[in-house]
Amino acid sequence: MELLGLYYYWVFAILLMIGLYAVIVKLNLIKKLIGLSLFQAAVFLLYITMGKLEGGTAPIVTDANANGLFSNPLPQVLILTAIVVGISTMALGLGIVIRIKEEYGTIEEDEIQEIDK
Amino acid sequence: MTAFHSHLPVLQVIVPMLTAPLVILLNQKRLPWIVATAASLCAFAIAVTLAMSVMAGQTIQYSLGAWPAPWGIELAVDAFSALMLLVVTGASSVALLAGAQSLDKDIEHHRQPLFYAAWLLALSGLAGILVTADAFNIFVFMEISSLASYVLISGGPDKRALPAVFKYLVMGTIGATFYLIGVGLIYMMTGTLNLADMAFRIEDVADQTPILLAAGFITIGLALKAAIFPLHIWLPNAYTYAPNMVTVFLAACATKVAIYVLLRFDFFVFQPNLVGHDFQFTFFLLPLSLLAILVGSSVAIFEPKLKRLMAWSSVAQIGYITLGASLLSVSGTTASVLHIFNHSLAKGALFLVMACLGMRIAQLRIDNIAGIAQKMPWTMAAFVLAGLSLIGVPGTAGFISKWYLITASFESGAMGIALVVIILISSLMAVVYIWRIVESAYFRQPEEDLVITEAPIPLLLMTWVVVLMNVYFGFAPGVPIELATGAAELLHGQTP
Amino acid sequence: MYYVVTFALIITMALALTRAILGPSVYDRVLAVNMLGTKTVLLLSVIAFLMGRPDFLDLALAYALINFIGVFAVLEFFRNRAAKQPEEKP
Amino acid sequence: MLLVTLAAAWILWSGFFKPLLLGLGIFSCFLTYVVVKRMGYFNDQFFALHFSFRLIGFWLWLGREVIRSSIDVARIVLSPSLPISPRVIEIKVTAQHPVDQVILANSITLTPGTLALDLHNGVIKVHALTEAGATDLLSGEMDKRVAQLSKN
Amino acid sequence: MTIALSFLIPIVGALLILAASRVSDNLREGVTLATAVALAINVWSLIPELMSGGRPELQLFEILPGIDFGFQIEPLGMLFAALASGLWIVNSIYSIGYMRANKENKQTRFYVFFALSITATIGIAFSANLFTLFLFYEVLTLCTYPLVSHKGDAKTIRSARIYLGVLLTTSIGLLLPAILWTYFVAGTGDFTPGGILEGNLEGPALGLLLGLFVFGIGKAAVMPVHRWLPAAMVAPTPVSALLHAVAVVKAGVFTVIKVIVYIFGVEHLFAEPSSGWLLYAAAFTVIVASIVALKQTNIKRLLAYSTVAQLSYVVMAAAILKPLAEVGASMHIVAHAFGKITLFFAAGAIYTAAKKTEVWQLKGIGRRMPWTMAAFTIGALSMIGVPPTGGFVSKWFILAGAFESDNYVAIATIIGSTVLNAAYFLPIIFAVWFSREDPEQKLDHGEAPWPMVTALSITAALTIGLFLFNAPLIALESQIVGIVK
Amino acid sequence: MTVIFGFFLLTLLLITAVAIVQSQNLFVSVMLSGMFSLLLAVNFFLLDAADVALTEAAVGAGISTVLLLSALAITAKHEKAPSSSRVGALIIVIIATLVLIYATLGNPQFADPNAPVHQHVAPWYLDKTAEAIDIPNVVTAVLGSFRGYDTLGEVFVVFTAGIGVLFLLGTQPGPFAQSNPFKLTDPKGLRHYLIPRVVGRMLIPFILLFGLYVQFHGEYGPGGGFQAGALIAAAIILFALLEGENSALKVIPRSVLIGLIAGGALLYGVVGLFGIFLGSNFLDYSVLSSNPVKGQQMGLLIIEAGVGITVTGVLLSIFHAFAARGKF
Amino acid sequence: MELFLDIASWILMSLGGVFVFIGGLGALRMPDLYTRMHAAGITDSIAPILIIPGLMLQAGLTLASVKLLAILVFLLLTGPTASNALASAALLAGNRSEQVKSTAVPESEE
Repeated sequence: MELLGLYYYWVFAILLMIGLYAVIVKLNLIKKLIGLSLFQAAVFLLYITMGKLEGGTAPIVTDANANGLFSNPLPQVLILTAIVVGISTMALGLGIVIRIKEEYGTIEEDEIQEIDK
Repeated sequence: MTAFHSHLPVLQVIVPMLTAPLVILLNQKRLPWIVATAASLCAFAIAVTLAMSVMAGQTIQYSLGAWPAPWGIELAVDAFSALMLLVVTGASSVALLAGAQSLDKDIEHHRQPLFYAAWLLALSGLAGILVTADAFNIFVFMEISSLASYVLISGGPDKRALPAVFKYLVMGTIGATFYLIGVGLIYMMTGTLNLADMAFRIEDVADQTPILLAAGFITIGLALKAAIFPLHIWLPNAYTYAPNMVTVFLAACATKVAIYVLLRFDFFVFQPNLVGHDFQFTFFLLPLSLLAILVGSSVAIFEPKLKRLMAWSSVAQIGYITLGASLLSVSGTTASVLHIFNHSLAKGALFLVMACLGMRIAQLRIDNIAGIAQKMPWTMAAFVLAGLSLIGVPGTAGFISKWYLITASFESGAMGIALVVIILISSLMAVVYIWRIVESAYFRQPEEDLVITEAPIPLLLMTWVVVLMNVYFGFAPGVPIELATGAAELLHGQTP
Repeated sequence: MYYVVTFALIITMALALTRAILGPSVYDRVLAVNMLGTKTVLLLSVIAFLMGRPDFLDLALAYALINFIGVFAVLEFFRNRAAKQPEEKP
Repeated sequence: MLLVTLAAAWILWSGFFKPLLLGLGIFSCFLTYVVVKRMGYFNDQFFALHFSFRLIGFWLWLGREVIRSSIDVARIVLSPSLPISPRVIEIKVTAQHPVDQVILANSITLTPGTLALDLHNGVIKVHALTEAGATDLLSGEMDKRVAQLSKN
Repeated sequence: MTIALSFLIPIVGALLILAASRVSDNLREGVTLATAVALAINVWSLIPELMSGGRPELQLFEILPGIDFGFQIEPLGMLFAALASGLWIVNSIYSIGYMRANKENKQTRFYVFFALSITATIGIAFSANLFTLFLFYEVLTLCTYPLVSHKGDAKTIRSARIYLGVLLTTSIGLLLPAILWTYFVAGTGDFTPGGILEGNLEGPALGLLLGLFVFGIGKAAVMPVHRWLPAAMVAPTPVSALLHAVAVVKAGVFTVIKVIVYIFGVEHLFAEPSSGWLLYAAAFTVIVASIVALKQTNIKRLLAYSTVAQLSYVVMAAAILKPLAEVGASMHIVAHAFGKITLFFAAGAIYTAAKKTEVWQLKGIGRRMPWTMAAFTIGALSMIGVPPTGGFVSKWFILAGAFESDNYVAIATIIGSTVLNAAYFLPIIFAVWFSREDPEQKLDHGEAPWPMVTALSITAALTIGLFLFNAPLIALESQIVGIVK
Repeated sequence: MTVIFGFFLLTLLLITAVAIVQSQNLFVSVMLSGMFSLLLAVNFFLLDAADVALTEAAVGAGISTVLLLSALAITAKHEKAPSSSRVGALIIVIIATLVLIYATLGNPQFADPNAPVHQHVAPWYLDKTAEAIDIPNVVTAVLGSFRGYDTLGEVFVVFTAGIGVLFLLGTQPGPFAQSNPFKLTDPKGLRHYLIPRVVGRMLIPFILLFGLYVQFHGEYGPGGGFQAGALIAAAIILFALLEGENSALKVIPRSVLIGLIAGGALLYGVVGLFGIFLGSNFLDYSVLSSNPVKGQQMGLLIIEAGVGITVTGVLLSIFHAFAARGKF
Repeated sequence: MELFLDIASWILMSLGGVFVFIGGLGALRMPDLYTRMHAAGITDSIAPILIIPGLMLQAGLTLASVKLLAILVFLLLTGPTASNALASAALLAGNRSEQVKSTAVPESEE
């Protein structure tokens, strides 16, 4: 159980680094953005994991589950916001990528640098 | 304190914020600008009022939704944030007042409502970071300001603005996400998001690996946002290709706000609680600051593009700010905070001059401005004065902070002498790169006859206002010094 | 008992994922994604019962709707691409 | 008609009968109605809901078909040799109304072993996994039943 | 009030010059002269108060705790200010002639920056503390750059860059740290009689600080930071006069003296062995610069190296650290100012009238330009230190100081340099008056334009006057000595 | 037991992530990231985060796939062969991963009730929600009221992204739209496809209604303004796919969209300001009604509506802006 | 009665699970796109038909049942539609992409 719990955090770590790797290494701008969203997803996982409570359930109090054990609502709230931030960033990033394509005719970073020289 | 006064912290943020949706609904030619400027000035007035209250000895707190502190979000304005608010709102107001024509040139008319809305959002985002006392709320407003900044920068006339802003976006997002991870880890260990509460509760769990990790993440993330060497690579291009007025605004405050958060976290939350935390300052931040200063200045010396030159100079100047902080003394931090203020003045003025030049010259390169001082005497005179301030010549604001920085270096013992030497060397480098421009503008013959005139009056006027502020604060730096000292004492946990 | 279904679903999801990764054509991947989406809807329904919160079926409903839209977006995308490369008709 | 369906859907989803929520429900239904009207739902003949008891009968029949062919396909999948003989056939649709045509096509797809590839001008192109499935379909049983649906 | 006026007059003058240039050149130059005269009267009017022991001051504001922006007049500063403001009149007269005769362009810029340079000089002279002094020191550097680079061609700009580079580098790299150090150890930078470092800084550190100051004050041109001075020779002659006689180098040595007297404190420094190197450095500079001067053929370069030598003379005098020597040092500022300005005026006159710049071209020119060359002779004699010139008086005092302290190095240097001075000036004088003109050259020039001749005559007269009527000056300088004691 | 499911799902998640990064075909990456989002959402659901799961599904699998695809349609489908300098980055990343994994050993035990997270502020929220706001969904209560300021910020983040994309791509068609032959020949979406069209049309009203349902039941179950906005926008995007860009714009014109964007954000802000005008603090809803609890509920309802309106407007605007650049 | 319903629902759900698995397996084993779609079709049609009623039996006559029914209807409506959309897209690109080339779709098609 304990190890399984840790596994969540490990997945966070690995995902984070996979995302970061994609952002650093990939030259394609859209791929970078996808990597970025993986990167952010890792953080979502971190927060939600820490909010889980043994035996708890989703923090929506109805008559059926009034035993009083609920997972922590706060990280969930934070992550709702973070998801929205993520998609906003992605949308803006894509907008920029489209403009880059229009101006440069490519979305590969090295080719863009070549053109800018 | 009247009832209205008590709402000022939140009004500081929401006045520009709620004006933004209104702005995009406006279609008349000048109206978006007028409304945006009015909102910005209003924010500035609020910032001044807040600063006065803070100087009168109050720390202003405000609970949003009337929920008490660690549960609800709390706003708090102290000396540090008051000073930063002045910088941010001031920079925005100046740039807007000065920038109508310059922005007309860069941004098509039908896109202007959106642009000014983004401007106001950037402003409110930065202000939001400064007033809040909640770690997660900082993230939210950081993102508002960042996204808005991306929009603003992407309005640049050169197509190279786009890759630049993309790079900024990627790095900025990584920075913000790192910060978010750090906050999450701290929350995991302390169960709170309120900064003051956090500083208090972190003591029990200090030195456990997650907290150390959190410190690392937060520091790196914010360093990315603040363009601290060697994480500065997004900055030069972003500043270079942004519309001139945007550069004025952002150069004066965007990275500084990230530094603000960094200092807050490091001194407030980590420093008192983490063993060996001060080592990290000495072993990482200090050498990096020095490198930033030297590398930034050296690159600036050889850079032919004016705005890029200024941007590299900013990298160096950020080095000064972090250098002050890394000395870990009250006087060092004072110097650091003070330099935030003074560098904003100097760099703001310089970028305003760039905007003036940009109104008349297509490509801002050193060779292109040969002999321009004859045609634009006022502009170049402003440049000279602002440049002196950047160098740190006595009688200008830039001197004051360098003075404090050097004093602080001396205090730090034997190493201090070496620091002073480096500071002075880099000042000399600043002389060189400023001088190259002055020389070209004043003492070289234009290649062909320049048919240009002086910059538009409002722009020039605001440029001179800022330049004169440089001089004014060079002779009467009482207010910023008081606030900066207050901030430093606060950060070091000494109640003034 | 829910566990059996859940496991069956998860394993099928893994199979779908394998198909998505193997390809070979993009259409195979779309197929896999679509399959995975359907399985997710079912999985969510089952888990809702498993966790004793049947009121969370809203989620499954939302998924069903969204998954559908996603596939249409893909179709539109292909149709476009096909149109973008005008072929010479024999 | 649509409004009634929507209202029913709302109440069944919501399950709350507080006045506020009911009010919001009515508001939502009308909002949806307005948007849908703007989308031109009532301008052409595509959108037609007709219920009949035959539909239920059809569904039951269809369900049986689905189960039967599912087992067939499952057997194929599980057999080591994969005894498939895929082919493409075309069926002419008897029903005229587009909705009915679509129902037929979807029913074909829904039945494992057959897959409607294309519906154009009343002709459905079908991909069948096995010979048996193809002949089954060509017998026209399904087509007949669908055609009967709209015959009132 | 008078102090404030000392700044307002030249600044307003600069603006008026700018305005007047739109109207006519004559008006512009009229304004220049009027400003110069007004300033001189204003500055001189302070002398009586000073002589009676008053120390007028003007505190403007406090920038940082312990750092003020303010002025205080004491005898040494007064001497310098009076000198500069007085010579500005003469120099203006000369400039008018020079600029017109040589048809220089950008004359307005020239006059404006000249006025600003004077402002800065007055600021240096009157400053009450190191901070204010540094401020005006830098302003002076920057204001003179446009003057030095007046011609604007590539070569000039290169030389001007050296000028600026050396001065700024030394001031920011060495002087500023020295000032900061001072503030840091003493908590203040106010010029205080008897110095402020006593009890605050002892031992080798004191010598180090002295080094930072002396080399940081690049304007004093102690070797090896003298490079800017020959480089600045590309400037028009009135500017050279300004550099060498009126403002820049004088500001350098003035600052050195002032720092030694009012920051270190003569006695504190005298008691500290580690500061002895200064004397040797200065002596070295005197000798070496004189030898270099000996080899120069260009008149202005020769004069430039002569200046380097003479400046170190002053520094050395100050470094003797005896009251009489301090009087001699300040006296030598004046004497050298008069003498050197005369020499430069003469050189400029020769250039204007005959377009000659080299020493060997001067054979027999005394017959065509008797006034000019007479003045030149007087100036040269003053450099050597021959009576009846001002140079003799100052050397006398310095020598007296040296004997007082039994400083044989200083004595030897003075004697040696006198010989060297004679060695490079006397042949010129001889050639000018007694050689025959080169017959191959077609010569038809006479004297330079009258404003130039007038100006150089005045300064020559002053050089002699300094020998004859030096009592008031010595009285003024004794005030410094009084403070020293 | 759910943890074991979690284990499998997380493993799938990791495999998907690696596949996303490895794939050279951008389209495949996009499809896989859609799957990734679904898997992630299921994981969230297993971790009791129903609201988050709904949002992740609506955003990750729905909206972001659509956006990525429309961007792909304009830009490129394949990425170029990767650069050579990958090994260094890989090593760094692996080291960093190991460091992170090592650091997790100090984390509080998974789902431990004694962990600090569950001790300090969380119980207060659970108690206080029942007492002061009296709605079942604590997440909504925290989101809308206790940390309503964050949510205001979130709305403005969306708002910023919306105006950002509009600013970048404008309302005028870009250069590619003209050069794109497809745009001119067939602006009508999936008209020729009878089956999708008929089924789609049948579903759209229900999707819309479901969106509104999610909107207004945010206080009772998972959901709220953001999810609702995403769903409603998805419904209209579906319509646009089926009937073509222009038909969708006829239904909700651009001017209306701008109005929605601004109006929703303003609505939120104005509710907050009412707190000030009525003598309390910003975003204090309890003063909206004589009964503080009723006031809170009213405030939540209105701000959720504001969120929903803005999100719908922004997402649609972004979609249209992308689509106008090249036919999607 | 309880027990009977339980057993019925367990049976339905288990069967559903089995079919789901078989479908997944088929999707992996089948040789080309179209045949794979048949296999996937199992999971799209028979699996919901079995599993969701199984759940409905568990839920009894509650709102949850209604929602389940709605889900079922949606799935049955959208599943084939999506398959069809995919198939026609593949068909559109059919004779261009080597990978999609089916054993059964003739070359001349389109």
